[in-house]
Amino acid sequence: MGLKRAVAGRKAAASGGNSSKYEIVTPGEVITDDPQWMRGHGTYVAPATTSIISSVAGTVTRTNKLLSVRPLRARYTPEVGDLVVGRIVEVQAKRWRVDVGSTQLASLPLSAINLPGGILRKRTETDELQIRTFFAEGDLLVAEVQQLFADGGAVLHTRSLKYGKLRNGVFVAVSGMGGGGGVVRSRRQVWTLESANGGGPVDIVLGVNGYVWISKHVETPEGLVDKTSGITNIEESVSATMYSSQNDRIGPETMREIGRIRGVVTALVDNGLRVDEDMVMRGYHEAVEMAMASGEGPEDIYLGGERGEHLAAALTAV
Amino acid sequence: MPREAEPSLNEKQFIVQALGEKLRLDGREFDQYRPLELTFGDQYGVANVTLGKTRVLAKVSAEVTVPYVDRPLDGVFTIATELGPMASPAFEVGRPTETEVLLARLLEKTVRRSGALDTESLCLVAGQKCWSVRVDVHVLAHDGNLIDASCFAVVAALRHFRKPDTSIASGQLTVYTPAEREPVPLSWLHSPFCVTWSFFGDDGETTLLDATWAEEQVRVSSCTVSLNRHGEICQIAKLGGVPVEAVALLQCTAVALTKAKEFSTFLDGKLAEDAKRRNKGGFMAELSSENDR
Amino acid sequence: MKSLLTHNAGPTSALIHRKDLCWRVTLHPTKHLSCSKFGHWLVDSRAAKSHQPVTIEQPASRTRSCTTHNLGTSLLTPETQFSSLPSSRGFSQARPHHWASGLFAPATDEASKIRPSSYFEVRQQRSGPTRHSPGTARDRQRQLRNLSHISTSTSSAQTDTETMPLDTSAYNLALLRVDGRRWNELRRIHAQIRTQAAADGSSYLEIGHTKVMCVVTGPSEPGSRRGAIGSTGGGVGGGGAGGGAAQSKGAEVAVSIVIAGFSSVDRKRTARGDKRILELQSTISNALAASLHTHLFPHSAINISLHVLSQDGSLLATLINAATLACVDAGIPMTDYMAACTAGSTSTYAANDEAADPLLDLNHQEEQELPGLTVATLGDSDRVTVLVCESRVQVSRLEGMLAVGVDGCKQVREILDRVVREKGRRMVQEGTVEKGVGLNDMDVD
Amino acid sequence: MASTQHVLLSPAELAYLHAALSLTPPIRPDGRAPAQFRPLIAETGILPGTNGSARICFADGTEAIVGVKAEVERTRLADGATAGTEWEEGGSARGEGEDDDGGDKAGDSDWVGLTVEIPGYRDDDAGTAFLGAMLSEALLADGAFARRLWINRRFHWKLYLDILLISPPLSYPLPLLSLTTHLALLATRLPLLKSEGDEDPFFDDDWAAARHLYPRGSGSSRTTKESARPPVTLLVMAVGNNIIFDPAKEELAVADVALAVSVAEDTAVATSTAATMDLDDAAVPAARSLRLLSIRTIDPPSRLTPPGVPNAANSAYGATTAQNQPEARTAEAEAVEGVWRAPRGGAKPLVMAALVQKVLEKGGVADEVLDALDAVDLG
Repeated sequence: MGLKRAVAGRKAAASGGNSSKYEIVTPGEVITDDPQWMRGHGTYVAPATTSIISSVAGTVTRTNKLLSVRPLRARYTPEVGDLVVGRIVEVQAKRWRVDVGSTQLASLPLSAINLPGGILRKRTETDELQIRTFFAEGDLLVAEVQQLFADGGAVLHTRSLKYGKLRNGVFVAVSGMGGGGGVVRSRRQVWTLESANGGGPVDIVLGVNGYVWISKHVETPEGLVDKTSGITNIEESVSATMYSSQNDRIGPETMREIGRIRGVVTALVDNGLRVDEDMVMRGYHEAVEMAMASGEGPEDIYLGGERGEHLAAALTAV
Repeated sequence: MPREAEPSLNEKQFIVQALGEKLRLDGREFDQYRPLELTFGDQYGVANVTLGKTRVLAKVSAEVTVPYVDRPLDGVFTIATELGPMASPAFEVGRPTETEVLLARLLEKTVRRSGALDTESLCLVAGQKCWSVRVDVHVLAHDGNLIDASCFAVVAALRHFRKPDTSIASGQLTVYTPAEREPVPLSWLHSPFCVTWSFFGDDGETTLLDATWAEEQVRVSSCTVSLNRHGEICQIAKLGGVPVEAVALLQCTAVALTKAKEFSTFLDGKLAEDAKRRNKGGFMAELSSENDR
Repeated sequence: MKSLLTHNAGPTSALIHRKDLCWRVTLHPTKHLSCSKFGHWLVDSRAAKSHQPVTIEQPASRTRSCTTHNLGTSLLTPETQFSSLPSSRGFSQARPHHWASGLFAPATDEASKIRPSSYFEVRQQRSGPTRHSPGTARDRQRQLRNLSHISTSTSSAQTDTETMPLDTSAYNLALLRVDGRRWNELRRIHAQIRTQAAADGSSYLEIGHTKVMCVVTGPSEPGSRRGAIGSTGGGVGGGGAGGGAAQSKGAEVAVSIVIAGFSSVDRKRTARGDKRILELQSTISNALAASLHTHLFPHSAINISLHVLSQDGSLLATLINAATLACVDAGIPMTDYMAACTAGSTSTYAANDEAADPLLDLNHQEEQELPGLTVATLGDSDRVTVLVCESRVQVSRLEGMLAVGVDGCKQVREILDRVVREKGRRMVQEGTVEKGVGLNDMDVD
Repeated sequence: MASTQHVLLSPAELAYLHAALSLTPPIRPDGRAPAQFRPLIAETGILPGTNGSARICFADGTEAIVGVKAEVERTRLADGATAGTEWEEGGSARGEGEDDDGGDKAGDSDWVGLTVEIPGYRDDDAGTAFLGAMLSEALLADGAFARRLWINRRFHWKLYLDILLISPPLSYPLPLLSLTTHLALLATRLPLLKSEGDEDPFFDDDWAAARHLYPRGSGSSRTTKESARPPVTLLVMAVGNNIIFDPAKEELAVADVALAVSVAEDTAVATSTAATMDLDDAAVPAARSLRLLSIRTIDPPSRLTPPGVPNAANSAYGATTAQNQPEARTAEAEAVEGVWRAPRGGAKPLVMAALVQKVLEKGGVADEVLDALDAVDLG
């Protein structure tokens, strides 16, 4: 790769290195050339010199001795431990290829999923033959990044009760994660929202890769304890529904509230606001009031165009 | 299609390191061409060029057709290149690979667009009849530097070609067979030759001429300059690849000029030699019944 | 129901409030800009070179545009394109000429107003022995004498409403090109990034009348999504003649170019397998493969789709600049901007040698009649990634053209860089992106 | 004809969407009302090098640009010499205004060349060719359009419409392309004819004097049956008996039936007796009478989606997996609540009638679309 660039004579193009906080760096711009700094993402070192040069347009971030540039917008780069929503694109012999909006498809090995009935055993040929009963093409799942390949490809796993196939809800893809109004890593990516107008509890999954799933709340395992006797078959009955693609009965009010939340998320993105738990919550309550005020009552869940801008203005104003 | 075998990693490093120490695999100088042989077929317009192990055959043919509608006064002049599996297993008969497209475009710009052949002279009856000259380039063996070899073969074949003589009497076009009248050479304005530079090293500081196939697979970028001996550049094509200092490119064009002149004199010599071989005694030689000793 | 049509903020955008039909309508008075064809070049007397910015009010004399053939002379044949297109219309002084807002209007960027320093200062600054030496005063004199061109009546590309009519006392009308530019002036460049919400990276670039839109998707799984932009023939094979041996482990850059039928003066449909388009695609993908850090995305593909909306010369240069901008917008790491521009020379290849002077940024007419080349450099250095010259020119003249071309690339890079910075600053101010750490509070600890 | 691209949605999502859209009133994923269009930005006159151009861009980024170029072309005299002779004797000074005997001014449908360019698809791809055919069919359906291109008996305008879809198609591009074409044609202007009768045409080169292809304003001199506006093709879909306009990609993926309805507006105040169902209402002067040009069924991608597996038959659900008896196979036959099943069979005639009715009724969707398009000022 032609990494070497003649750096001689190229002063730091950033306007005289002043610290105006809106300053962004652009590709080819020398960030610093004193060797005490280490180079992070979004930068490179010209072979002949020790100067760190930015390779993307974005803002410089510093973690004690490490300098890196966060691009204004880029695709999702998976990191270990990220909670992501993905869609199965391809089924292979022992694994699934999952689209998580990254530069490559992530892979979900057959060994990394819970078998129905929660039984723990080595995967056999019959499992491979029935691989499609677990996940088939097009299925949506929520999973966690277990490890990364050398070339940046991610390996996912769903070995916990909160992961698995998604149903009873609506999917929204939000533009690239790296800043620029995408989903931001925050404390909680999955939470339950008590929706207004009788919509009942609604689960929201903010995938770090910018894929969002909004669905009707499914009873938590504790809820099931009293119905079924004994601790053992909780695992068995819960994980049984894990691979079902049959939706439960969902009332119109819940569907309306799910539609409203989806409108809030898209409005946040269209108007360049970051998408995390408290923004969505505030946005939702704001949207409910807007619907009330607009005179058409709860049915009016449209948040596109100007209404989205009003919502965003209300959120940023407060 | 079977992909051309990529050279192994250490093979690549070996070549690059050797170039670093000013050494080439076959011991040539950096600006030295492989031995270039040119033989003409017994028919007019056939040139067989061998540049080291790269072999290209160019054949010119002419026929009378109707000129293009939008240019009634111009004849038709086309260059067809065909990279078949004979050249190297990577080439497939059907889909044109990128190499083939670039070669065709380079030849087009160098010979056709630069006005080497005067197409107006090919016109017989404005708007109705004109000569359609077609050059077919067949690559017989591909050992690198196809561009220079093909361009040389095309120019040689076109200058060697003789089209049948014609005459027009009151709208009546007569085309004479070679027996009736001596075929007429094409009206040739200037002879462009391609000189291809290859660049190595991660910022293209090592430059060399006439890369072999192994060197071609290792180079980081290449630039083809076409010149004629009067010092006119017909085209330059450095299509991407690792950037090279502008000054280095200027030096390349200067050296390319000298190479083009060498090509030109070599070709003139070969043509004169072939002309002498063809008509030893002109008609008299044909009529004499004396046996050779 | 709210009123059908409310005109807000200025004449150029009308907002339609209908409960069930919400259209935001941006009105665009057509830019009437004529790049009319000229039959002949008027050579004017030489004059001293001046450096102040040139914005020229349309001179009184109306340029006779040649597309309205007077029928008396040539019998009309079906193929001769005859419609008097808006592009060739006269100047209707009636309406003030102003660029509309929205996608196709320029921010009134100062970029194209700043004129590069003159040909000679650039020469002196340049260090390096082999550079064309500035030469003696006599050479300077000869150069001055020789900068000759083109008629004074122009169809100017940039008339700002507030420009005063040109007082020729301070400014001599000689040495102008057909569209009123100096030899070293770029056309008006208008660039925007993120014009396409659906794509990873997108850009729209106008250099004079050449307008190109670029959409980048990737780096993503190669060919995974059906319906995604399949690379129609633009895929770069392994080590080809052009590019270096593109190792299979780096991302593959696939370029597909669509030239709209209406892009040039007369409509022509480019056939699918058209070799010229394939060559353009291969050039751009090899050039970008050298500047983008493809080794960071080994098993993925970057799909670049370019749409040419209108052609007025320097097509390859505009395509490269648009592709670079879109890749920056997509956040793909790269060594530096790849800026490109064209340079030409005034004398035809047969004419006497020393009368030739370099020209910067050729439009369609200059490209047709004068020898020219397209050059792309990587960042601020003199390192040339793409050099394409398709017309016959004397070897000695190449250096002048190349020098002007490389300087032009630097100016284009500045303009592109300013566009990206502006967009970035706006995004940071809007809070979509956390603020960066200032440069100088780094050496605090 | 299947819409352009195969939609990748999971059976659970499809079931949810279908359930949501079958409610009354239907709950659309983005909350729009059944007849509400997505917000879009429309501009005309964006390309100075064309006779007419337009660009429409949806909020989600789908964008289309249409350029119209006109060239004079010599008319192929199909009926040989007669035209010639007729020309001499018909040489009476024929005024500039078109006389009414439109008989000899019949246009020819190949005076209009329409090409569609979708990124990632070859232009002879089935989907692209079908889109092009539908757009040009709507344009030439009433034959009136070609008549506008008539210059004199020996020459006519050849109109090239180049339709470019910039972004990869997010939803079925037909409505977007048709609206952009409509705007471009509205913005198209042809130079003013200065020559007389059938001599070689000579035009006024002042562009400001060029006249619109579709003259604006009420007093248009065209009183014949020609429609004063170019046609518009709307995509309408139905789920159950809910009728939905301007469907997004997900909605189209669960559609039972999808129709492309081409509608044109004509100024003829007198109700034309033609059998076309134009519902002219003389009472309201401003109301426009709509003419139905064509109805095309679009094969919604929902037919290609894989069915969901009900829990009963889902072996992973702990159901007895050993023997997959025939009834397990038939289990999938009847609908299980909450499980997605691709729609089978065609559309019910009632639904079809309701679809068209909704488009054509007074103040219906077609009216609103045409009003909105009216508001776009032409450069």
